[in-house]
Amino acid sequence: MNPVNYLYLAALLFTIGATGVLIRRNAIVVFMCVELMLNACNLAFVAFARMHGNLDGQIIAFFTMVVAAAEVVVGLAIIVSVFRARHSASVDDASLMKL
Amino acid sequence: MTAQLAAYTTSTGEAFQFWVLGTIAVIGALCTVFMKKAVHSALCLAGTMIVLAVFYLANGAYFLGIVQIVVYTGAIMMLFLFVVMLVGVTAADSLKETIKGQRWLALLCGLGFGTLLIGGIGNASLKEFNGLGRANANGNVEGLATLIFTKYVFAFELTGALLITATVGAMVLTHRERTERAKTQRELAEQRVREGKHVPPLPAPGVYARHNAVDIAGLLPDGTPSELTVSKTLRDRGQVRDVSTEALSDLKALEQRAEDRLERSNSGGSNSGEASK
Amino acid sequence: MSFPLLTATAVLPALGAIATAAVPAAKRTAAKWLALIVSLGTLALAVTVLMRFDPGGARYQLTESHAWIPEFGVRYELGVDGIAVALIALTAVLIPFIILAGWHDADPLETGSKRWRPTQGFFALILAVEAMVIISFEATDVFLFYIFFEAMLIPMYFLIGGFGDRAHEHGEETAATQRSYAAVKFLLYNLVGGLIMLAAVIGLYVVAGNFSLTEIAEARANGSLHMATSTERWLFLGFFFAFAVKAPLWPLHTWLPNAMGEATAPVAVLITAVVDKVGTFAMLRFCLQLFPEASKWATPAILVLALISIIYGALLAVGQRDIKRLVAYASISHFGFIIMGIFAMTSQGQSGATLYMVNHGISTAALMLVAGFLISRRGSRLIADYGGVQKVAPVLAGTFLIGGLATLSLPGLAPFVSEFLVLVGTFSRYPVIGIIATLGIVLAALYTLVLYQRTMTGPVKAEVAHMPDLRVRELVVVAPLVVLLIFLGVYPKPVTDIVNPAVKQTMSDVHKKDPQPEVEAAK
Amino acid sequence: MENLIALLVAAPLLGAAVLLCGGRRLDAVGHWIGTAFAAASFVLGVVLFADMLGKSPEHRTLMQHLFSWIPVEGFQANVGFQLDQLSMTFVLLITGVGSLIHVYSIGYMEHDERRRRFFGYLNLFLAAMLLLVVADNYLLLYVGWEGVGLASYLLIGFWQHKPSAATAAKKAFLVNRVGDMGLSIAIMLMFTTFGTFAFGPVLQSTGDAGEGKLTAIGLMLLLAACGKSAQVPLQSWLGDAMEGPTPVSALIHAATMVTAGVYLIVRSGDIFNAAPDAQLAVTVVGAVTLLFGAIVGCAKDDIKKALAGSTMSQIGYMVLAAGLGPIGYAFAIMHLVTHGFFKAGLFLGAGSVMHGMNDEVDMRKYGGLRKYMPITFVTFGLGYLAIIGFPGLSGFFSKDKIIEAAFAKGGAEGWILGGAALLGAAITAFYMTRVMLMTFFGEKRWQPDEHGNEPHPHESPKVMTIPMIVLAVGSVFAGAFFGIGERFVKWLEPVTGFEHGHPPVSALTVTLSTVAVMVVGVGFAYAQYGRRPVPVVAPRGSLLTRAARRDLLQDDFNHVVLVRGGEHLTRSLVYVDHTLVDGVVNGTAATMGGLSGRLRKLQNGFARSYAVSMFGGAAVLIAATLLMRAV
Repeated sequence: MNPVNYLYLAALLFTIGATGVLIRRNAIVVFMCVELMLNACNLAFVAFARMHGNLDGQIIAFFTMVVAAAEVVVGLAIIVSVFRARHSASVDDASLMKL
Repeated sequence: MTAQLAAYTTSTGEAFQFWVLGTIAVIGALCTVFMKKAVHSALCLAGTMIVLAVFYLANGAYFLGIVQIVVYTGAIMMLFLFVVMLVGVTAADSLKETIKGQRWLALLCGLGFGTLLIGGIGNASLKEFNGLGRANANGNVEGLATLIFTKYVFAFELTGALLITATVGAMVLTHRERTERAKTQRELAEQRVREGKHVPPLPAPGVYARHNAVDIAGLLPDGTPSELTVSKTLRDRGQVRDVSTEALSDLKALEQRAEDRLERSNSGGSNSGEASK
Repeated sequence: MSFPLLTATAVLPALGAIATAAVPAAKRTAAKWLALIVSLGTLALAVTVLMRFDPGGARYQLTESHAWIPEFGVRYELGVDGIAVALIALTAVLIPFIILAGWHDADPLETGSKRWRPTQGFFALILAVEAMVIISFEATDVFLFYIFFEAMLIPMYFLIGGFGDRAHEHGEETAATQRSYAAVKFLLYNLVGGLIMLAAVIGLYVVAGNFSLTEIAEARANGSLHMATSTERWLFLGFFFAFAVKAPLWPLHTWLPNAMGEATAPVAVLITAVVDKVGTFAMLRFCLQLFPEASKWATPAILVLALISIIYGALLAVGQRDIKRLVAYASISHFGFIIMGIFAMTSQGQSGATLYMVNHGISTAALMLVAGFLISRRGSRLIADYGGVQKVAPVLAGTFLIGGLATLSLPGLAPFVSEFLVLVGTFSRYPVIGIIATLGIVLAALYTLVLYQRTMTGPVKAEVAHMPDLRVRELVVVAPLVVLLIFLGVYPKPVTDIVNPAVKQTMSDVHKKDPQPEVEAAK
Repeated sequence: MENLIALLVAAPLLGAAVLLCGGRRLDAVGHWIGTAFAAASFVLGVVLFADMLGKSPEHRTLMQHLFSWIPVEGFQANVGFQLDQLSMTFVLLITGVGSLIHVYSIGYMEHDERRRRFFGYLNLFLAAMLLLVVADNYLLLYVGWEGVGLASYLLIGFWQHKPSAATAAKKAFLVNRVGDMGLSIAIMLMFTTFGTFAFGPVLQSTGDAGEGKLTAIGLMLLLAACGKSAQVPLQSWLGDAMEGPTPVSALIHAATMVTAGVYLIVRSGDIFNAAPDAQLAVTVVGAVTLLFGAIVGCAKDDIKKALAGSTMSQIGYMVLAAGLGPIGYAFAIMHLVTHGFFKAGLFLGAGSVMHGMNDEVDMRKYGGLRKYMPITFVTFGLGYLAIIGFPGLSGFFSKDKIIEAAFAKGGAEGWILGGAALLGAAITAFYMTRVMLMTFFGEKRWQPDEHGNEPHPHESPKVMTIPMIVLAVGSVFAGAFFGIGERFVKWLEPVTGFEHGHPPVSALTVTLSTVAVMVVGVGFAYAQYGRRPVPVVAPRGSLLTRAARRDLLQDDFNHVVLVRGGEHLTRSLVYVDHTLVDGVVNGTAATMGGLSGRLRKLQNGFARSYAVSMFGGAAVLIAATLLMRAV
């Protein structure tokens, strides 16, 4: 097997995650899909690290994880406070930008 | 020679592992997207992440593999579950699309994007895999540490700041300052009286002694179920068990039985009467 | 490195604007005095520029040059020629009068009005405009010029949209609607022009490789920078369009009557006497210098448009019922003269056009400011609401008449000199256009005298019967302008001496010579 | 000596400045200040005249260069003065008659609260008029030219609370502006032809220029003269200008300003001499106007308007003479001067009559006034005799020479022009006799007005009668003084040149026929107005009379074609500007608005929709990148 397959898998997972973001209305699930996309990227980075034979890819993946963790914390906090204010976790309900 | 080979192909074991676990990962991802309940999605995602952790290990990223399990599957996914519990089940869980054409556009874009991405990877000349043999020579963790504390030290420091900020941010966002005294039971009761609705406590669920479960709506005198008697979460989840028809048929059966019994006694009586006659 | 005089002239009002805006709301009067003092300081600096400028010296003097955005060859380059000096002086002279005339224009309204009028803001914005106009006159870097040419729109937008006349004949609601309409129209017209110019500026950079007016003009002159004919024409049109909107040239003029009608009289003066001059000035400085061949190519069309402006503006002025709009249309007519003079490509035409810019500034200021004083007394801009003012307020009527006579170019007052020069300059090359343009002087007499007759003469209307005559502050504004009008009408030599060398340069830029008189040509 | 010329102009200018800026505190003495400055100017004029007489005729021209006015590359305009015999004549006429009228005005305007301002304007007029005649180039002349227009505007509209006065003032200025347009085009033509517009260089190099150019210049100068001197077709303002106070009519609209056109033509004589077509046009305009004005003068019942018609007609004579070339220039100016005396006298007389008649101007409400105001009657009568050309009085000498010169033009032209001039003389006699008879003879016809105030005709105060007497003396003797021995012709000859005309009939015949037609005219008038009572209400009259009352319908033509047409034009242009020019822009804006209204629907506010577009955009980007790499 060629390690390139990891990249294909990463692409597939990324696309699935992106589609999920578009389809789901529950903000928490949308968030999970975003996490899925991030993970797919991480897989790609790790595969690239292997390809290039150095650890920079892994470092990037590591940083991605850190940032993702921070993002999740803040994002979930936002979801919670939005839920408290509007009693809904649907992304469609937050459509005040609509004219 | 072997190193060279390792660059192009992997061991059969790894190939086997890839195909099996890869399938699981894709299924997990699909389930994440298409599972109706957020809890299920979360669990599927956790599964996918564990699979990814294994792949990291297989790719020589030992540190990341462990971190993936500890941080992602362990911490982050648990956070998700907590929030899911906090928020509860809402109508947003429904997979029914409300925006016209959104689903088809999304699928079309997804399909196109995926095709392009995969096509792009296929087109790229990604033949040479150097392998991490040399990079991991001093141990993966040490290698990473060297990089983090030298080349990426600024980024690393920045992530520290980022995390602190995120923590503080999360606290600020979720913390709710009580600006007024909480209402006492008495005040709440008085408010209810003033507003003139539901002066008594909400009606209890359950019908008769046989069905006092919380997910069974109480019946109004005409036999229709009253939504008020069931908690909102259950209602949103659609987990209200409507027992109105069942209850009516039960009632009928009960009456029938009673009649039967009476009749039996009657008939028994008559029988006996007859018999006695 | 000598003292950066030009920078100082522009920076002083800019700093003054900030300082004025920072004065606390309670000290309204202090802000006014501060603005006045700053504008007088700027005038002093402008006079210094005038003194230091040597008409016989180099083309651009008092130059300053610093790298600004080296990646794109953008430099902070300042320098003045005679034309710029004259216009800087005009600006610096007019602003104190504008401030003084608008002394009470931004005072808070009586209680009960919903309109909010930040007094400090009004004066700060005027100073900001002054700073930007002055630096536009000074910039010899195309990019630098462009930035301030456009940035001027921001304070002007707020001045037009934010501060209308105290009273309005259609009530406050309508006034606010019309004001914001006028402000938006002003902004949109000028923005469109500016964006097209931006495209041309970028195009110029692509062709020439830098933004320096002096370098490009020199390269053009000695042939080291070749431009394809079509390229040059497109770039010229891009620049000219923006300037024609600002000037304004028919048919791009319709924003001016709205803006001048809705703004207070001092702001209207600021628009037409100061800001619009940047447009005509830029035609002279940028269009002719950078694109001499294209300028000559476009001359017939531009002259026809200018001619239409002259006649059309005058005819429309005759048909107006609103004093300020009338003055606005008269200005359109006068801008037609200025543009005609520039593109007649004769020494007389261009000297006349430059002189016209200065004189028109002064004469319109005199007429418009007096009109503003009149309007503030009665609370209406409609000509029909007045009558017999002469009897009640003779000094006001007298100064109004002098302003009007200047507008119709009465000999002895400054605009006559410039108008005649423009006409002679045009006539000597394009006799037919010159003769038709002469019709403009008859029409000018018509609209001015009709305005004067309807407002000032006849039986005294009841509403104006108790109108007070000019107050001391108003007299201080008008009297110097009248004196200037008469002085420059009798002795324009100080201005022409400064302007002539610059015009000579411009004429040589476009490789044009004055037509010879027939008698000498025969010899 | 030269430096006095500037003072000549400066004195009244200073007076005007003092009076107009001085404010109310000068109200009490304003009229004396104004008169003093006018008189000072006259004294200066006399001093200069005396000096001039002391020199030989060829060296009498004084030049003064003051400063460079408009120095521009290739265009040099100077402020400089030129005082020669022609200018000198005008200077004396202007300052002399002007000073007299200042004196007269002291009495006439006594009860006007704005008298100071009136004198300021009069001073301004004197300054502008003097500038006009002493300028040494056409551009400076133009300054004076418009300056007198301004003064005339201010003075016609002096009683501007009367709408009719304000309208008349505006009309005068506008019609004059049309003429001014001619002058400015003429100056531009001179500039392109000669490269200069100073009198000296232009007039000396007429030989080098083409005749076409010179004809064009001449016609433009004629247009200018028509405007200022109220010649057909720009005569319409003069009648209305009588709205101004009577001293103004006397000074500006009879004696001085309206003759500026004649000055211009005579001054530019060299140009006209070289352009016979332009000359012919001048004579035609003069002949037409002299008849036109005379006919109008016959029909007017307003004493001032009748005199205005007469002024038009008399200036027609001067223009006619000026168009005849060197045989006529001197006579044009001579008639101008004598006319200045008698017409000013007539106007002052009319003013005196009005003064005594509560400002009534309708002659049908006069009658028999000779008993009430004898001095006015006598002075007016002498002026009357002068204007109709009664032998021995000044009009006789000047007008007769013009008629003679017209015949001397030769050929059919000469007969036509001479005939017209002769006919004009007859009509002049008719209408002036009419004025005389209606005003001073017959029965009194005035009645109390609607307020019950009956006029009490009385003689005017001395301050008014003395100027009238002086002018009357001038009207009687000036002609004889100038005419006998060709004194005036010799005086002007160095400037204007002179040729003796040779009329096809003898001079005596012309003179006799002039006297004869004059007698006929007087006879007709006597038959109509002297032998039977004059009706108080004007009879309907013949078609010609009615047309003449309305200035031969010229005003109606102007009204319909220019005023109405202009109003329609401006109104439709306002409409066009609003709907078409603005409409195109607003239409573009509306289209953009509609378009963005459609596009706005895409912004539905759902984050997921936006995410789709982002995602789609990303896909497109990848596609583009791949494509670029593939290419």
